[in-house]
Amino acid sequence: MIDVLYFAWVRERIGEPRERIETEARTVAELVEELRGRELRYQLAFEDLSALRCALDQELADFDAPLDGVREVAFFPPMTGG
Amino acid sequence: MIDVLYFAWVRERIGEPRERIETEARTVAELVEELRGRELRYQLAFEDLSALRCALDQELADFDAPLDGVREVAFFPPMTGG
Amino acid sequence: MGRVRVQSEDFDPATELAGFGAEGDVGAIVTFSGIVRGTGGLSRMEIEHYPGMTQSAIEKIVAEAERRWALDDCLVIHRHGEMVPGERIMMVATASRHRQDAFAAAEFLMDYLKSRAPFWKKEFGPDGAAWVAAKDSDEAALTRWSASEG
Amino acid sequence: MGRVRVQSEDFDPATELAGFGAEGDVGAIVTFSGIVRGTGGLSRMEIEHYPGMTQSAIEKIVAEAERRWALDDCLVIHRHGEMVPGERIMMVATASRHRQDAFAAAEFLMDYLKSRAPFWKKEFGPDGAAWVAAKDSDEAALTRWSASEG
Repeated sequence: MIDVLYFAWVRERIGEPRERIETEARTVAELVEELRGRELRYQLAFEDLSALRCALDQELADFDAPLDGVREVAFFPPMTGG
Repeated sequence: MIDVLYFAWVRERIGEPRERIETEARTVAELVEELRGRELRYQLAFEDLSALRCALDQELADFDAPLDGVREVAFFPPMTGG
Repeated sequence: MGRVRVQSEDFDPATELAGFGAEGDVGAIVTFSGIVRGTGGLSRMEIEHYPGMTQSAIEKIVAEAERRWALDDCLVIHRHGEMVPGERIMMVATASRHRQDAFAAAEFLMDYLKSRAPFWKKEFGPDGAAWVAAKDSDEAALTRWSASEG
Repeated sequence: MGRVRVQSEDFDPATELAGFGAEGDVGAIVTFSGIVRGTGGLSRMEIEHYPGMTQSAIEKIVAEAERRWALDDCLVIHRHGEMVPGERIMMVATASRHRQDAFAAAEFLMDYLKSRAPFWKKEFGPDGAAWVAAKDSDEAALTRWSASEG
């Protein structure tokens, strides 16, 4: 079980800010692939990976990063702070 | 007649902040040469021109600048504001 | 050493900066304030953030600035939630012996806060709401810090 | 448009910055404050200036900054006379739509104030009094503005 968090327009497309997911995915990319296969809203949210960023346990990570031991995955668009 | 002003250690070496001088000098460099010939304190103040700056009528100028129509010449070390 | 605060409430820079840098032999203090602009009839802005990550992400950016430059003090305050044009979004302050370090560290912090701290801005204007897109120029601004600087 | 003040009295940055940049569509405000350092047991500092020239020299520097960058507001306050460690010597503030312009203009103003505004610092410490020598690095800092910048 893993917590998956969504922010900004990713959150809006998915329709909720977080969910718990049972997955066998070994990397972030595999998790994305799995989510895309679920419903249209996931397809829309994960349409263009180059427009997305992710964090594993609150640390920025790449999409090929392994999910071993990770408790929280977050997906969001490029940040616009400051 | 021209007003000559001195600042910082130039002022301290000359011993006064300003004086009026009757001169035929055509450039700042000629004025410096004339002053150097006057007394030891001028020699000491104008020993090393590379350590000095000058302004003509409140505008930074070069030592070869002409004195035509200039009313106020100022001599000082490199500035240390900020 | 640097202090980081993430909050929804407004803040008063003068209050926050009272005593700032007073403990070192500080010669230079630089501050940056980000303000909500009213461009294009913007009526308000909402800033979303990632509560579990924001504080620690900014603290890491501050630690990196402190590693690169001789800072005597450092402060970052960043708001989230709803704001209207003219309101203060955030503030960065750096204190150092020398002006170059204070300036460089403040610019470094701003460049990284723009693109590496988990905030997302949504603007509400006459044409509705839209998420602010990240600018290529903000991403490009980071490259100058990856070379020999600091 | 930029305001310039040369004075011996101390000033309060918060008071000076009230309403600063409020008239433009300002997104970024940068401030720089210069503070007297106590290095080497410095007990006090005296800043001499050239009264007839100081104001106009700084105004020219400000005008040049306004020519180079899109500034909505600009403020320079510089003190002369006697100060002790910890006291504020001067402040620069710039307001712009974009952070890069506000930062660049503030750094430009500081670099020029250091070497082109007619101020001279004298330090009083345990070994007596000495005029502060201009640093080669301050003169060198100007060269970065003479190329294509701005």
